[in-house]
Amino acid sequence: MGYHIDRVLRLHLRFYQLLGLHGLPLPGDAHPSRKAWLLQFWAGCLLTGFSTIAFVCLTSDDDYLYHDDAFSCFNDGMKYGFAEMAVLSIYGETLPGQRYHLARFWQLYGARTPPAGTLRQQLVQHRRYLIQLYGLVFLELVLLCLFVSVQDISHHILLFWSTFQPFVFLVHLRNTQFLLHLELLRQQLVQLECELGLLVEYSSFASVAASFAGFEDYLRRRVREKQLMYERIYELCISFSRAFSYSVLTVLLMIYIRITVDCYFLYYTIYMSIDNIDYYMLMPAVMQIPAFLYASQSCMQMVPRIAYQLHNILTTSSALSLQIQNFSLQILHEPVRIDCLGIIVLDNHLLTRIACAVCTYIIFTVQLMPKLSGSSI
Amino acid sequence: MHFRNWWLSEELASTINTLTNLYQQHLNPHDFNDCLSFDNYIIYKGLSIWLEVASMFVMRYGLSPPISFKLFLGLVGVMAVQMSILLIGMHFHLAVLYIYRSVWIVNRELLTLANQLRMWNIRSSPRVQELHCLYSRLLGLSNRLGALYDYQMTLFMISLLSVNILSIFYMIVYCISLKKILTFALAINFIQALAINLMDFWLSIAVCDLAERQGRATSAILKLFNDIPELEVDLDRSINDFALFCCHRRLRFNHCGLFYVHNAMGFRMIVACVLYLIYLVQFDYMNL
Amino acid sequence: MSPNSWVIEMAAHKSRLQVRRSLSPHPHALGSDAFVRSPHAPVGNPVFEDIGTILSVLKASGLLPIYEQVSSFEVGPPTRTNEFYSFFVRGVVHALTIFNIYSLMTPNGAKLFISLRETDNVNQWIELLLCILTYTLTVFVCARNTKCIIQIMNEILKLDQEVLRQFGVALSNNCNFSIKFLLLIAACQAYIIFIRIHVLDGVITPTTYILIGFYAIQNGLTATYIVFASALLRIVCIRFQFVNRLLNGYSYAQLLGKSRRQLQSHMESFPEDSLFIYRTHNRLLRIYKSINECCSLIIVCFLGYSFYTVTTNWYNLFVQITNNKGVISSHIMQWCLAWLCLHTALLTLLSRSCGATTNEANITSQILARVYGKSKEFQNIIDKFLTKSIKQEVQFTAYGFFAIDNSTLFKIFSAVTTYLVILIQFKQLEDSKLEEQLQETN
Amino acid sequence: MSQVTPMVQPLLLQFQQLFFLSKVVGVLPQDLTKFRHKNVLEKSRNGMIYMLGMLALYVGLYNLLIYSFSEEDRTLKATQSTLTFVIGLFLTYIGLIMMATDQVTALFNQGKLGELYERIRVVDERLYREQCLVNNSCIAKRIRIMLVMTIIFELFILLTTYIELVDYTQWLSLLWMVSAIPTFINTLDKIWFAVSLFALKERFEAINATLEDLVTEHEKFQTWLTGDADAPEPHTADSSETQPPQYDSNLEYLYKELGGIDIGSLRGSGGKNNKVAPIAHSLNSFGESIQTPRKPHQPNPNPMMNMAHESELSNATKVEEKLNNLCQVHDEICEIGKAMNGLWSYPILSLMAYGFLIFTAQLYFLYCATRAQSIPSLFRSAKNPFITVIVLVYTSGKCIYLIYLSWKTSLASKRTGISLHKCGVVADDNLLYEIVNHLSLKLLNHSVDFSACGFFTLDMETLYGVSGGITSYLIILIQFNLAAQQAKDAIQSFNSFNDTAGLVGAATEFGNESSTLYDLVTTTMMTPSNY
Repeated sequence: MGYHIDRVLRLHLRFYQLLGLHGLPLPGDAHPSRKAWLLQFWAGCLLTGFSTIAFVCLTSDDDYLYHDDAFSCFNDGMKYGFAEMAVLSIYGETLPGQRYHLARFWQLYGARTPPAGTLRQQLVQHRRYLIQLYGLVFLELVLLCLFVSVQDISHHILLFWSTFQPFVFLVHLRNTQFLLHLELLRQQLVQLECELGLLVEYSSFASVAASFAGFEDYLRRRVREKQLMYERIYELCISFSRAFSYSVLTVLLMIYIRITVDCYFLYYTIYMSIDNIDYYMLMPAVMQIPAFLYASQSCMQMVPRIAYQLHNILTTSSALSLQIQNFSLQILHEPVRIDCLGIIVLDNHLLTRIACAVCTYIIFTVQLMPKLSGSSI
Repeated sequence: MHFRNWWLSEELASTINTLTNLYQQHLNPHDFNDCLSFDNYIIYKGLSIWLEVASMFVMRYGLSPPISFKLFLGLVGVMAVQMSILLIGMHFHLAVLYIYRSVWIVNRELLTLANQLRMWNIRSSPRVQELHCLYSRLLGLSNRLGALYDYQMTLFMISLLSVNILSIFYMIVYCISLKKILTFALAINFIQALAINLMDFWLSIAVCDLAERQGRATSAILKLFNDIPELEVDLDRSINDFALFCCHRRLRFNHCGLFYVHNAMGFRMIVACVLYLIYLVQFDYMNL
Repeated sequence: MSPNSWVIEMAAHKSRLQVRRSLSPHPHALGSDAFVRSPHAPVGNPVFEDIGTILSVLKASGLLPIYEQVSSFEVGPPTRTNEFYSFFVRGVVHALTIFNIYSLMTPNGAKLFISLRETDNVNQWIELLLCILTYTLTVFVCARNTKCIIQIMNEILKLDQEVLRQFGVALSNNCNFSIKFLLLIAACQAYIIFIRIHVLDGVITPTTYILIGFYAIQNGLTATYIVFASALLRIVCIRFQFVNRLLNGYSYAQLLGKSRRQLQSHMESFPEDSLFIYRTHNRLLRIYKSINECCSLIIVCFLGYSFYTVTTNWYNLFVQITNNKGVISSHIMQWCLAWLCLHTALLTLLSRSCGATTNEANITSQILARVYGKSKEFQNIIDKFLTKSIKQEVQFTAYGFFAIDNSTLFKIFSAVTTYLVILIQFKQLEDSKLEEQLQETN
Repeated sequence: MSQVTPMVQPLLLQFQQLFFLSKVVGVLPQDLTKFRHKNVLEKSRNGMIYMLGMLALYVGLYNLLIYSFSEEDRTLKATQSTLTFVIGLFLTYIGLIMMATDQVTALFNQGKLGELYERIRVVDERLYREQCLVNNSCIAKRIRIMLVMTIIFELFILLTTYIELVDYTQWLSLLWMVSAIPTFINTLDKIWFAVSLFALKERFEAINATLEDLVTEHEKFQTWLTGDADAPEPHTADSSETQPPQYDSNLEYLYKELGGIDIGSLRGSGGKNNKVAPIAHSLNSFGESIQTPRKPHQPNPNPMMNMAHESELSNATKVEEKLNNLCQVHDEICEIGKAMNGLWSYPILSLMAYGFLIFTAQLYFLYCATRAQSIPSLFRSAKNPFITVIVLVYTSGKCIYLIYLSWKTSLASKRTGISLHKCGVVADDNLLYEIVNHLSLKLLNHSVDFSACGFFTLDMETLYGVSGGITSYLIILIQFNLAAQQAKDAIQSFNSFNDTAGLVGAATEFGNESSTLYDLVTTTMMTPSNY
């Protein structure tokens, strides 16, 4: 793996390796193959651990689930089930079959970019990701501490949260991992756009003041380089969506299901007047989806901007305009489009849909509640 | 909303300035006289603003008991806030209308160019290049505008819709459930307020839709260049560039990525409103 | 396109025609004209002869202008007497509408309502009002679009003229479905009137007769207008098909078997044909757009109206089937079924014709992509069109609200289910309220 | 590798067992002996008669089955809420309808099917002439796997249901075996479709692979040409080195001139992304690419020209023919895909409707069974959750596999344009650029999208709408059921309040569901033009 990444990324990738989320040896590791095998093994262990937890929770008649009425029990079960699905897909993707694409992603990325020099530069470069990651984790921890301190722990709550919280942490960290990759992708796109902008300036400048023999040819070659860059960025996007295809879907599903179910419990606790404030724990989950969607949308928004810059280049020779047409056709052929398995495009429009769906589900549950509690098995 | 407005004010100023000097540079030579829909929409917009204000007055005086001083102060405050909101909306729409008009002028230029090429067979003209860069600058402006106003406009639309739903709902509750007899003045108040709200909402959609249709017309007009025999090579090339550009960037108004604003969107919004209204009525119906 | 650019385009287009005539003196022009004149002069309008019945109906009802036929390829504006006639008819229509609304307010209008439940009455009120609104709007829009429609006809005729001159092909448009639909509409309306009058009990005042009759006429005329619109669309669709067939002659499949010589001789006529094809395509698109602009408001109203009618009729059927009294009145069943078949047929016709036309318009670029451009100029000719038709799919939109094509039926029926469920809930609400009142009385 | 033999062997060679099987159960009417000898599908009257006989037989048996099991339903009608009964009545015949649709369409298309495979064979020959080989061998494997899985599923469902839930005391219960026939035949028909679709996908991938090979070969050629192995990878190497030195003085001059402008532009764009590192990057890369004169001076500024004979991509005229042919073949494959979609459109539509309804109904009956309500006898498999799961997996697997496959195929067909552009970019040559532009314009207009009668496209985005629809209908059914139950046990206003509220919720979901359908349709309209 002949690529090099800067220190910040290295640190965080180590972190993900520790959680078994990043199944690749970092560059510069001693004997990478053994490292890879170790990582797989570790991922397998974690997977089995989580699965056993989920299985126990789903089967045992101790009240991991809320057993007072059938519907709430069903909801809790659904939460666990989807969490298990998410974990399965996550660790399934660290196994060799999917790992190829991830490796390709990092290879392409590392080959693309010279790492920024100083640590501060790196921090500035990745600040979006860092802010999101640490903000979310910090919020989660604070809420957890608040919860533990304020809430008087009953048996059910203890069991439930002690088993369910690891899933939540894992899934949210996976989500931040998506954020990391998307952020890198976005950086590439932004850089491409800026360079195109420079080319635009040159061309305009040359058209007014100083043009010289062969400037057109030089510009054309520049455009060609940009074309290659775009091609590689597209490859990045493809490999990202292949590497994380299933887990994107399942992670989003799990968070979504959790939000709906917890909203139901929120209403339920108010309705049954139980003093239980665990629905404050919902906050980070609510923050997660918009963060991810916003990142992906900011990636997808860059493409038309690039086309815009591209067409702003003043063309005087036919060769250059031919190149530019070629580039725009290429952009038409290779739209950077982030969707989970092609099922749905991940942009803010999805956000409105999700909100509307959650409202609907809440309405159902609110109306079903008295009946089901009346006629529980 | 105001905060964001203030926050981005200098960006806004720069945008407006670019728009104006764009006009001074390129568009002033052309006459705007026969751009009818532009004038109509300007008139509608101003009318709707005044009507809003008037209807607010009428509502307040129609509903409220004889005015005390505090109440009056409160009224004035509310009115001021609403006025400012409306004015922000109006700014956005005026800007959109200006963009629309310049795009319209670009289209007209293209049309005349096409006809010239067809009638007196001139085989080359530099106009297309200029129009192309003009169009691209317009697009850039429209994007900046959208980025400037997105939150305000989203809030604006949402508030309008919710006001409509709630007002109808309360009206129905008032006159059916509470078995109150509906006085004529009240009905008039309510209906005019509702109508004016709807009109304002629909204007805010129709303006964007107008601009968008104009943008689509550009690429449709570019098709007219197809059937002109033996064009100059570079003219042909620039036309192709223009066409590719049009199919990459289209003139669309997207409010913070949540939704594009055009007629279909407005239609869907209104359908959703009707649905929610019906549910509200049902809840109310069975609570009796 | 915005109307003003449209005007410019029209002017340009006319001048272009003259230019073409002056530039290219057609040796066979006279002969072709003679050939054109001779068969068609007695028959009359070659294009619109097979939708003549619809045209006559609409003309008689003042929805269409009674245009003069200048030549066999041009129609002129109506004469003054005919204009006056149309004005008069419209005035009568509006008067009748006002009279109807007035008489609906009066108690003997209330006899029209069959069911007792208030939800149903509300439904029928909304239905009646929608029908009246639709028809009035149709009349208004038609009165406004007189010139536009004549322009469309002229465009189509000019197109035929050119096709005839270039290829000697007189395009036939098989719009025979229009007559069938006319018959269907008339039959359904008559049947509905009959059932209505049969169901009504007590003494029937002439105002009631006028009410019912005018109601039926409104429905029938609106439906007829929809059929007319779809017939126009069919005509345009056939033109598109002609263009596509012309283009298809140059695609790979035809060229596979041939030798290079034949290929040369085959392809050499491509450039001017391509010019003609592009121009025709542009003009067809323009016609299509203008038809869309003319009809879209009416179509929106009609869609809303028929959607509501279909919903209420399904709802009535549902009520009739599931009411506990066990008595199912056959009249209402027949009535609902008549409505359902009428409106479903119309919706299907509209969506199918729109879908077919849109499909034909969009498939042209795909066919062109199949043309094998051997040499450089052919490639340029092809590229010119393809570049400008990327992502430029045209749609027949209902006033920009939604696109009308084959999937519209699907959407409409999903929406029908939605509102059906809502109506059923209202019914259940009322039943529960009745039960409560009964319990309270006991 | 079957195509290495000069004569391309037809695709149908792989279809042997599938054809025999489907011939026996009467899915396809084509002639058996002709197929065995010449590997062609030809229409035959005997096959048609046989197939009609089979169809009639199935219909008769199925009706007999329904009749023999219907006395339980009479009791059901007495006891049960009308809703369940109506649903059962409505869904009883849908399997039969589906089977009939398949067989009748197969009858009508028996001629066209042969032509289809003939066209595919022609395409194979043309591909072979372009030296891109298609490997048919894995298709036979696929067919076997699918057959085995189908039979396993069917037998499992059938036997478990029979043993568990049917009282096999009286001989009439043997008729239960008939209930498996429609799904089995339908699955066979769909296997034909799926495998042919897969074959098309392979053709597309073969085209892409040839284009990619061109690219890689050319890249190797370039690296060999530029000759320095220490360059990390070819692109940056040649881009930085093919830049002739005589520009550099002017460039530095230009760069100095533009420095102010650049800084200004950066500040100006600071509002958008205020001084992020990428801009610094761009400056760096630009700067270092500016200061290239220290690099060894290349004898030839543009390596493409003189070493043309090495790589295939580097002389345009030779490669133009190949690219043209590939594009034509691509178009032909797209046409075949459309034709195939046309042949199978009604069966697919019926399959989708069937899957949707059965999925919902099965879940609903499962709910009823858990609430100890009696359910229609034909859906007795819903009494056992495990069998239900198997049934659901089987039914949804069919639908989803078809959708997934068609999605993959359209992706592969879009992929071609991408690899074409790679070719164009790697060998930058004006002539080639013109060709590539022309062809990619054509490729943009080759659309292969599979739709079910134009109602909805077979796309992954359909899954979103369908799943939303299933959940909403399910919830509505359950709520109606609850309402009916509570209407049965004596009611007071509180319950009616609740169930009406539930119905309101149901209606909400309905509205959203229709709106999701709305969005679905709009998105499917937008998908060709998403950007």
